Amino acid sequence: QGDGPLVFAAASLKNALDAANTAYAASGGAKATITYAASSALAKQIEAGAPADIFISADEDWMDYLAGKGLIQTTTRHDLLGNRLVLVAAADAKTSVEIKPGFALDQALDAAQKGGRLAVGDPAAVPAGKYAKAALTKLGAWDKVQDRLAPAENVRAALALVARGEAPLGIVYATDAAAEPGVRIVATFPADSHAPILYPIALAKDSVSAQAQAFLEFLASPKARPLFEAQGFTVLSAK
Amino acid sequence: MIDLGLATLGFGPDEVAAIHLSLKVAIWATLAALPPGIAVALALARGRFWGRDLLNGVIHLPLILPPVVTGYGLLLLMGRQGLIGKPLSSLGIVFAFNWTGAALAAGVMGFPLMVRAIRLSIEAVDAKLEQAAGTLGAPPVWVFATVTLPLMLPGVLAGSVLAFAKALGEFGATITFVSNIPGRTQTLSGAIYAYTQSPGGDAGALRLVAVSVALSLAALLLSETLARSVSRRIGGLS
Amino acid sequence: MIDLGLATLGFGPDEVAAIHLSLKVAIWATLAALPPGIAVALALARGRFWGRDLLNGVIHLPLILPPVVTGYGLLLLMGRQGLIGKPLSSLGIVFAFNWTGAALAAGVMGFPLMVRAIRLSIEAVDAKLEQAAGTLGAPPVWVFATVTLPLMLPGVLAGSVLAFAKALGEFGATITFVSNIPGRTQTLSGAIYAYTQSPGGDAGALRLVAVSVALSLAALLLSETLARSVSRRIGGLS
Amino acid sequence: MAGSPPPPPPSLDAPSLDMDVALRQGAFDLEAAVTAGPGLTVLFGQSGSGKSTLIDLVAGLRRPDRGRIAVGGVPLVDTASGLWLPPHRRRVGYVFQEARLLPHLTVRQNLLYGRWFARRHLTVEAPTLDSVADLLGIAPLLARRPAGLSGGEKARVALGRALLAAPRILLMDEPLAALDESRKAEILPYLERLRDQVGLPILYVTHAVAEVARLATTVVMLDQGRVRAVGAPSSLWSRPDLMDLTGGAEAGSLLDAVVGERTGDGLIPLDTPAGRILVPHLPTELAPGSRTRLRIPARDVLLSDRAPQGLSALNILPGVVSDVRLEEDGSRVVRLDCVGATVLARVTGTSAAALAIAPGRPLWAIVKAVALDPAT
Amino acid sequence: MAGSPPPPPPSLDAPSLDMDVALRQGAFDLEAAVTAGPGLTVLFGQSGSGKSTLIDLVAGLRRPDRGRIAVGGVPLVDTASGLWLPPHRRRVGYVFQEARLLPHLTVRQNLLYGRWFARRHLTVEAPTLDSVADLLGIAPLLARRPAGLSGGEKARVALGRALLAAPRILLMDEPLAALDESRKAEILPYLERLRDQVGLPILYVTHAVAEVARLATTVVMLDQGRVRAVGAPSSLWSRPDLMDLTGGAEAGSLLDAVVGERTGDGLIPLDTPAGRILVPHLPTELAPGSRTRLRIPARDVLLSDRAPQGLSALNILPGVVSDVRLEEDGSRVVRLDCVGATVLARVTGTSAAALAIAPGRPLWAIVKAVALDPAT
Ligand SMILES: Nc1ncnc2c1ncn2[C@@H]1O[C@H](COP(=O)(O)OP(=O)(O)OP(=O)(O)O)[C@@H](O)[C@H]1O
Ligand SMILES: Nc1ncnc2c1ncn2[C@@H]1O[C@H](COP(=O)(O)OP(=O)(O)OP(=O)(O)O)[C@@H](O)[C@H]1O
Ligand code: MOO
Ligand SMILES: [Mg+2]
Ligand SMILES: [Mg+2]
Repeated sequence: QGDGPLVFAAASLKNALDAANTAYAASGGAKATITYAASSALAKQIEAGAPADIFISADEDWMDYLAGKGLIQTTTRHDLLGNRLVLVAAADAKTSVEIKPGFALDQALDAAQKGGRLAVGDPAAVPAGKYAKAALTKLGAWDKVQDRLAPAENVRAALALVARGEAPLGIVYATDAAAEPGVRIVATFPADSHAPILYPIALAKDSVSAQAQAFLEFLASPKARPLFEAQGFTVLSAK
Repeated sequence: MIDLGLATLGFGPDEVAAIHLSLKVAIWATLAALPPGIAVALALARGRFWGRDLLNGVIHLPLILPPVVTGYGLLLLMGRQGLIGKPLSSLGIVFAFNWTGAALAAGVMGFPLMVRAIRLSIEAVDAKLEQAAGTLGAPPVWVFATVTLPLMLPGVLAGSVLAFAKALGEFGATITFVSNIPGRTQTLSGAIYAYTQSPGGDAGALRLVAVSVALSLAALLLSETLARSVSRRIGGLS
Repeated sequence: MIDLGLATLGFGPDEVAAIHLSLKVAIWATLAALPPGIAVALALARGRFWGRDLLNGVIHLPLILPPVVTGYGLLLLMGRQGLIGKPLSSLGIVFAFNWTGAALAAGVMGFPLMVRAIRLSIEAVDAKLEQAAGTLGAPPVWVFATVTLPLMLPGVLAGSVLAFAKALGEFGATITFVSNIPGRTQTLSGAIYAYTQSPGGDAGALRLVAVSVALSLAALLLSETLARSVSRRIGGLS
Repeated sequence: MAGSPPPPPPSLDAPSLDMDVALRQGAFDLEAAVTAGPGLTVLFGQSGSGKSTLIDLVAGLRRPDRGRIAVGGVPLVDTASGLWLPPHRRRVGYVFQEARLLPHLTVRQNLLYGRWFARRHLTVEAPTLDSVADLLGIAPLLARRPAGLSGGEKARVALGRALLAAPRILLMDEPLAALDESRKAEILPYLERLRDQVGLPILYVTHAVAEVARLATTVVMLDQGRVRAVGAPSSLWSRPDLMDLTGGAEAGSLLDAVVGERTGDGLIPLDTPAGRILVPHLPTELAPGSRTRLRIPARDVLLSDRAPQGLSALNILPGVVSDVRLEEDGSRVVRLDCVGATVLARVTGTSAAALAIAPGRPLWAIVKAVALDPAT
Repeated sequence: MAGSPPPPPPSLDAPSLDMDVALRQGAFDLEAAVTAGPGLTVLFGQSGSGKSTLIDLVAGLRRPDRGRIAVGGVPLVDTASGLWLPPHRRRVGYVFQEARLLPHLTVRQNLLYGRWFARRHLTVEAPTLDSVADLLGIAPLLARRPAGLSGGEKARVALGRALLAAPRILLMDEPLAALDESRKAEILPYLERLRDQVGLPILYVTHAVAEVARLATTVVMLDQGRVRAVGAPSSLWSRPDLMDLTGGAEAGSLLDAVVGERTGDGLIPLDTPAGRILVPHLPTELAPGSRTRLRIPARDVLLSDRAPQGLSALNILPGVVSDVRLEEDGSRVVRLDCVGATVLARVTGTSAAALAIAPGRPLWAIVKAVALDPAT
């Protein structure tokens, strides 16, 4: 794949990064090779010596994990993108919920479907699930729904549960909700209800590609910004 | 379900639940897959019908496809709004977010393995023996039950072990179909997966892996013992 | 690798690469697993040695464990820094983040399926025929090659098909072991997975699923045809 | 059917087997019309002549390309009308050429396998497990499994299994080939009883002329898939044109006989068309008045030009030479008409010359009494 | 070994088979010491007496619990020293009781299977594929696979396969049981030639007395896993204590004979201890001067109190009664000493009384020439 950099990126970035990569190539850069997988898998692979030049994680934890092992160039680390957490329902559902402290999410679930469940990324494993848990806890709704979760392997699976009507409501990223015609955004979580949703980026310690730094800079450049925004991301580090 | 006394071994309540659930799911998945598994194996081994190759292809799908895709497929077919799931759920049979769904997913994933093993055994049964039983007045169903089935037992055992092991290991399709609800649909594999996804979860994962391996080994040993006693009989040293 | 002319069918270059790679990986995984698969099946079916049950348990591990765990296991063992991977890589044999690693992962995942099928067939071979060949002067290795092997062909075929299909479908262990690097380690399943992870990727996933199914069906049909010609011979209608 | 003239029904009863079939398998082409009365019909012919194939057709294990088969008036298959009775509804007791025992069942279970389906057809005379096991000498094997049995033991279990299934017809493919003489001697009377008293029609394959002589009501001679001849053994074994099948060295005559009352010195007279013949013993089942058959091998008959004196042979039959045939080996097969029945004698060229044997010459046939034992 | 007295070596040559083994399988207990010279050794005994087991031991397909086996001086197994030659290095040609053909190979490939390993041992006289296929009548089957063959066809292919493997010893377990008479008549002379000209030691299981008479150099009588008797057939078949095994009805005498020059009228004289006996033909392989054996069934012998006249029988042997035994059925088996050799005759009670048969009485035994044909 040419001499472009090898990028390890969280799977949820696929659409946006593919677009950015194409633009980068069009602007004369050596096209990057981008590997999408779960942040956890990518981090462990880098630990095991994967020849990645750039790592983009879906949360801070796995970046911290590698930083702790000295496997990234900490000076290059910065938060590239931000995301929002939203509550979604099936596109044809009439549910309406207002997110505010103490809101009765359990009743909303029951109203939509008796005993219905809340689809989320697995709070024990998936970043989106962790954010959802934090937000619901902050808003005082966690206790009401923690027994009524449908923890999925990843955000996309949670989204599918909602789109297929298995779960009446779900908590996913704004970016995922925007691209799925089967769901409708019911409400957006206040930004202060959870830790900022960040996608940190950094060069790997053993990065060899001369193009890595250039690609990293391109992603943070204004040229890439609209491509990310088109997918619903908040661009945090545009210079 | 029997209490394995795991709580006293330092396993958390969710872990204990996951272990019990895994056993329940694996046993039911295996048992439930057995009758259709035998029927399909029989059809593939002996039948000469239109659509045989299609059937063969379809049952291999769970093997060919990434488990996540199979999980989506189950969601589409057997989910609350699914083609088959909808009528079934009006009958009160609900797979969604239920251990039965986990068993279904595990059964489907193990199905091609089970069918192959059984089919191989059926093909090794000497049709001349079945003919002999027929001339003695036994109608085909009886011949099947008293001759074919006992003689294909090695394959049935092997297929069951494969399906059981696969049911313990399966998680991609399960988590996609019925999610990973602790105490309800979270099997051992789901719990292990959750551990592997959080930094520092390795020790927990390893502990559960050990349980999973122990369960499978027990099943393996049991099946080997059964198979040996069967073959000793047929082999002659009466 | 032959050019399937896929680019003209509207597949992107990474997709074409994934399809080619999947075929390469699946074929190599199957071929490479065959000799050890036959050896292990033979040992399990016929051998009476210490550690037989242990061996049996170990080869079933990839089935029992969540694929991710198997992938981690491979990473630990066969990775660049791994117990076995390190000495091997100093010999120039590198699995990590290489298509060979994908083949290794696929081979390992398919191994229990292959061994079971072959073992079942070996157990169905009539030892009296091997004895007869022995009295005609054929030493054991020759008897194996000219009697046992041909007679267990159905199992070898079935095992190969299972391993091939599994290799096409495997992704959990592969992605964990060698990641999902387009053009390098990204197989069809990895590409499908990546699609399912991106909003709006369903259409792309579906397209690749179709390719995957088509490839497996072709392999299935081929194996069925071979098996039929084998059994027709033995069955008599010469 | 072409090539096989319809044989005369060998009995006055309704035929118990009536088949007219054609089947092609590989290069082998079977085209046979067989009508056999009740009693035991031997299929006789060289290896590969189609005997097992024919039996398989009756059992329903092979399908004819065309033709029909009926047993005791019940049609089993008729390709013209598309009739096909599956094997398990034909009630045949099939003793296969290879034993085909069920390997996962004990000998007892093998023997009783057909019993459940036969339960509605069991009569008081139906053989029991114990009686069959005793007859066949397999009582000590009942708890064993087939894999460890000797060849002859397997053959006996297979035989017992068929007998216990209360069949409507017995199909036996060389059932005694693996057995020793003493075992055969025990089983043969039992088969005769099945044939005569139980009236079970039996289709029986054998290469042993002794079994033909002892058992056959009718013989069907098969030759390369075609029926060469059908008839009572006594008529076929005296036909010179069939000697390639009946076996030159084995040539002999078969005489129908009626059993008489035992005489004072313990001999039993048999009334044959050729005269009264005394034999020392008979199977116990043969009561006075019953019909049996004697086989007299041509080589066991002495010819004399005078009524002999002081000889241990008791049976001396006067007759007239009707035919002399020169054999390849130089010996002569002499056909002697003894009051309507035919007795064959084989003599050397030297003897033929010394006795001036020629058609029309009156001679005495001397047969040792014991040579006539129908048990042979 | 207990229960089996060591038999005298039946020939002056070094024994070609020397075994002394014990083996227990299930309830069956084999304990046998057999020393057999070159030539053909028949294992004779009832079903289940251990014949196949014994052959398996020689082939190396079963292991004795203890004992040793040597063929032609080469030890094959010796449990005392731990010696064990695996089957493929024993160079046996084994014709199994069931054919055991390799189902995935054609008939030709089956026949040639052992050829590669035999290549170093092939002599110019070694049979070729073509010669064996012709002998056995399986040439038209060469391209077929075993599954479609008839029972007798399978048996013949199995026989051919063993013959083509250039074995050092032939082990044949009822090789002709499934064959018709004419086929047997073609194969028997071939086996004789192997025995006499090629000098191949043969261990041969059969239930057919005719095959024993024709082929056996030595007979080993097995009875429930023990050797009851060993010896030349002529001696065993005249021993009254063995009649339960040799078969009452089949009792007869076996005479050793030397072939003489064909006489003018085409008869061949055989010189036996009992006198000169004329037979019409012999297997072509038997040249003047060669040794053979005649079997005279007791029931084929007539006794006369005077030298007979005008009879077709050519062979009249004078003798003296040495023993009369009353059989269960009332007949008498008369032992006649004819110049040192023994001839058995079976006569009815009536005849015995009429001829006043008692030890010491001189009588004439009348045997039809053709009854002496060694081919029977
Ligand atoms: N594995 C076994 N377990 C128990 N008994 C056995 C086993 N194998 C053989 N036998 C017994 O040993 C005896 C001898 O068997 P073998 O096959 O040698 O008999 P055989 O003389 O060849 O008889 P046949 O003439 O019927 O073939 C039989 O009674 C048989 O049942
Ligand atoms: N499936 C087949 N394909 C081709 N030829 C076959 C098939 N089955 C049987 N035959 C041939 O048909 C002929 C008749 O076979 P069959 O078994 O009826 O013979 P048989 O008279 O029973 O002989 P035997 O006395 O040797 O058992 C044989 O020559 C055999 O080779
Ligand atoms: O088919 Mo998997 O990758 O073992 O869950
Ligand atoms: Mg046959
Ligand atoms: Mg035997």
